[in-house]
Amino acid sequence: MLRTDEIQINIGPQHPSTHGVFRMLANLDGEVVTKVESKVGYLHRGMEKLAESRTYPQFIPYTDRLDYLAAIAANIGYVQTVEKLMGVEIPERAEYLRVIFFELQRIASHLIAAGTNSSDLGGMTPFLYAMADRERILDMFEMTIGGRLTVNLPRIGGIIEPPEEFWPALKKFVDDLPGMIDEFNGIITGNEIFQARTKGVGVLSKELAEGLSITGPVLRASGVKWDVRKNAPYGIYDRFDFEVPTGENGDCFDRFVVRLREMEESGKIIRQAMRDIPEGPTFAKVAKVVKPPVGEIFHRVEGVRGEIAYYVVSDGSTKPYRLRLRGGSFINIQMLHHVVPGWKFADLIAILASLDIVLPECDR
Amino acid sequence: MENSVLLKLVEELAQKLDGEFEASLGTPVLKIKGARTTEALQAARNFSGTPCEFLHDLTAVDYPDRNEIEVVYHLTSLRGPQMIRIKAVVDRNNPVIDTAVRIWPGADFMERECFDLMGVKFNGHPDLRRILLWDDFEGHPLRKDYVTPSVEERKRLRIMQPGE
Amino acid sequence: MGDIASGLIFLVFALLTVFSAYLVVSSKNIVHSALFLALTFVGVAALYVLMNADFLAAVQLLVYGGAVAIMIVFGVMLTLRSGNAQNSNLDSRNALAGAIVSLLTFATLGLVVFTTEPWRKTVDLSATGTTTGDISWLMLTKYVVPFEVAAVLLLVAMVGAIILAKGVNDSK
Amino acid sequence: MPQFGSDIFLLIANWIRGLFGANTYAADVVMDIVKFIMIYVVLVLAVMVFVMLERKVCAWMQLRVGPNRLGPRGWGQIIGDMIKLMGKEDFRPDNVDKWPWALAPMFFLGITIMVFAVLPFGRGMVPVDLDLGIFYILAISALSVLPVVTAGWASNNKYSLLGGMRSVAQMISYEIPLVFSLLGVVMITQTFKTSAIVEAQQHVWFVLLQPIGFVVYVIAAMAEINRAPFDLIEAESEFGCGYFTEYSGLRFGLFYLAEYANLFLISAVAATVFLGGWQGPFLPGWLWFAIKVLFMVFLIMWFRWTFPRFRVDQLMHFGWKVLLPLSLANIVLTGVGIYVYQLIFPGIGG
Repeated sequence: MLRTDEIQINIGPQHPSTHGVFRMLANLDGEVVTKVESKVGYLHRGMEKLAESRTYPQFIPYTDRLDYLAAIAANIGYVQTVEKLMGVEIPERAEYLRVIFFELQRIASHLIAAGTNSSDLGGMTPFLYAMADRERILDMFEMTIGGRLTVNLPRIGGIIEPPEEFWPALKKFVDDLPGMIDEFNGIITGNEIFQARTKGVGVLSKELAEGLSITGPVLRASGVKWDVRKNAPYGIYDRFDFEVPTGENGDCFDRFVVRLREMEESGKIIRQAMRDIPEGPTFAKVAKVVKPPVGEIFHRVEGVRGEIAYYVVSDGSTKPYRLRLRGGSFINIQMLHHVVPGWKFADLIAILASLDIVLPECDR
Repeated sequence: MENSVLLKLVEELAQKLDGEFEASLGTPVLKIKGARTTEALQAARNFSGTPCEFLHDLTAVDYPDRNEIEVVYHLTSLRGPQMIRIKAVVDRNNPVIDTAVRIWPGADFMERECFDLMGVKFNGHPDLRRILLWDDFEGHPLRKDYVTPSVEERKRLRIMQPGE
Repeated sequence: MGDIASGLIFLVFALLTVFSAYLVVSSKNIVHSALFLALTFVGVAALYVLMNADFLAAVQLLVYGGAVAIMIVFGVMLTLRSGNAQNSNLDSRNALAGAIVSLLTFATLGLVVFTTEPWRKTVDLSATGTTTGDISWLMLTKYVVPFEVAAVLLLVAMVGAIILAKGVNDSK
Repeated sequence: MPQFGSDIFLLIANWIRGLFGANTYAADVVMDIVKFIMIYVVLVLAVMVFVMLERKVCAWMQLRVGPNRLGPRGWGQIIGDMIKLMGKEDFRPDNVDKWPWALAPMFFLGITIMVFAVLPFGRGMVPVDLDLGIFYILAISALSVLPVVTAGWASNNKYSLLGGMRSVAQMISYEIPLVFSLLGVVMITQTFKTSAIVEAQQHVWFVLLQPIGFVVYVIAAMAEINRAPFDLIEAESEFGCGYFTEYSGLRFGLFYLAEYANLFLISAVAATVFLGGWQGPFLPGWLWFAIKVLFMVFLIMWFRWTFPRFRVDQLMHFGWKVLLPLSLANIVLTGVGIYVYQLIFPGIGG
């Protein structure tokens, strides 16, 4: 066997396929990755520290900036945490609206995930398709609150009521959604090259996924049927009928397919929510100054990239004593160290793409 | 109800490890000495009937008035909705605790973050370095007595020192 | 006028070939040597064209320019330790011996060429009217045995190369 | 008889030759220069159109509008792109190997341009009608690996080096099926001469006689010029820009030009060898040629904007285990076919 030298190559922090300022230090033996070390923290803003000097409502906009592709997921997670700590019940309509917006955001984010997954593998066109489809969701957000990316919809005690024209747009979108997913299945999922690039690549076993505390679609792709919405419901998720899609092999292809199927399920949830949504107010009566009692709360929601959990320690003042954010990306990244060695350099990109991390959420 | 079983299990565990037990908003909370962490985690992982085998979150809270740092473990399960919170109390001046990496490889990053921001040292961690902040950062920002540098100071910090 | 022009072109390519051949041995950077070697091959191909050996020229480009030179360049580039490319060509202390060997080789070749009668042998077989046709005709009739022997030899060499690269133990 | 309109370029050529009267040598020299300039002009114009076409085709595939600001329907963008490339700073990083780095793009383009000399652009419009036409194309394009690997190495950048390494593996591997795929046509026509191959397709295009050869050729040629889905050499999601990561300004422009010139080249060879070259009814030959080239260019762009990228080992497997056996089988089939044909129609062919 010919002996060869390894080269160490820096991928990022500015690199087309790291989706932000993520840096990997990969050792390559020819094309084979022998070791990879991920370096995060380029986008660390000290959110947890910032929270300690902000009042509870003031922190809501910060959660937008946590995961810029799924702002509402982090928003809703946060306001639900504070509400649970304060013991506030919000009106039915607000709960339904939260579910609708949460699932819309999930679809929007998974569209980006699917698109960038494809573009990282060299297929640019599906990415643009995804963007065009996502545009419709962003338009709906814009109708409601004016923002598109960092939307900041929910408040402690309720959510903004969307305008009249939101509902026909939503209905049309949900009706078109299966068509969009079919289109995706046609252009990417069914593509021979895409399958060759992703099937059997970067297999994350069930045991390893559990040991690594991985959550979200990545966990489900490894065959664990676990979804907080289903198994430990929060809000009104126990009222909806939906499937938890899981993969079998835990490879990149499964991770991709699980996301596509989650979009379908989200569409189902939205349809049910649209059917059942009652009329009424969307805000509960909450004191102007939010002052939760002394105590601690750990609340998790099924975020887009993994479970988003907030651990809030309150000392009875208007500001949290300690606020801990647990995002999916930061913990899911650890998978790279365990899975990537032995795969080709191009597979590293494929695995990273299938992991679908968002750096602000990772670095916080 | 499953939750009552869990509460009882945690209460028993608390007695075994001379820890305190309480239920905060329905979540069983176990407060123990830092030295007994590994035992507690292993026991919680192997609760019969309601094992909490999934390390959901690992963080720390600083209590300067008590001169304590609490390392907080949130354990959940992928089989059911159970969740427990284990708080390991360590001395604030010398926060040392055993690592959980041997039980959950996924504790790696969370412990590094905890070390980085709170200054808790994890015994036996394979690679305990700063993760979010840069290597020669001084102090641990999430501690309550950390003084945020002034804008001028931060500007100075931003300039790369020669040899970096 | 045409003779002058072709003479000039010959001169240009001959000089290019000789000069780049000189640089192959004199360059301090071994990668540059390898690149000049590629240039030498191309120059030789151009000389073949001027001798109306167009098929040979194309083969020279395809085999030497397109394959051999690249293998050499590639091998040199990749086996080179980074950082010392500027001074990587070993300064041989055996320049004299090298010169003698080269001269002897040159003399031998010259002897062979000039003692073969007639030394400018032209094939007048012209079964097809083109050089390619002639060569293929000769290869598949008169020289079919050497042709096949060469093919077998290349096959053996290829198998050997694969075994060398893969390692004997691995293949078992 | 040459008709006005269909053979306008031949008329011009004859007119130029006529200016020199009996002095055929001077006429030859002048005509060679004119041909060279014409190749260059056609090439640059074609590349400009292709660049624009690529942007338009990709926009069309991706439900976008594409460039639409400069000039009518955005076609002024052609000029804008060029001015932008020329106006950029020619930035040379420290620690590059200066001469190889600087010369690589020029050689890359030069090699590509050389190949155009043997392409029949229309009836009687072969700049140099070599006996060895096809073989010459293959021989010269074999050289184009060298500038790529030189550029990759001389840039002194790991991304570039990895790109260069891949280029060698890829281009050499796919050259073999590329050569063999053209061999079927050569066997049928019994000549390497491009003009003769076009003449032979007067009644039936070789794409019908050599469907396997055509498919293998298109795939191998796309790999040979590093177009997606075989653009591993410059896989931007992996290596930034591969071997030309460190180039900017006009040097980058040369690579860019060469890349599209290569696209033109493989489309032109495909049109010549498989699609009947300039043969076609009603329209002048050079126009037919242009249409066929554009069709091939469009086809290849279509592939680029719909397929993801291969992985390096899959690429190798595909080349060696699928394309090579296919092209070899094609040669055997062609041989058998010719033999059977001669049994049925004795006396035809040689």
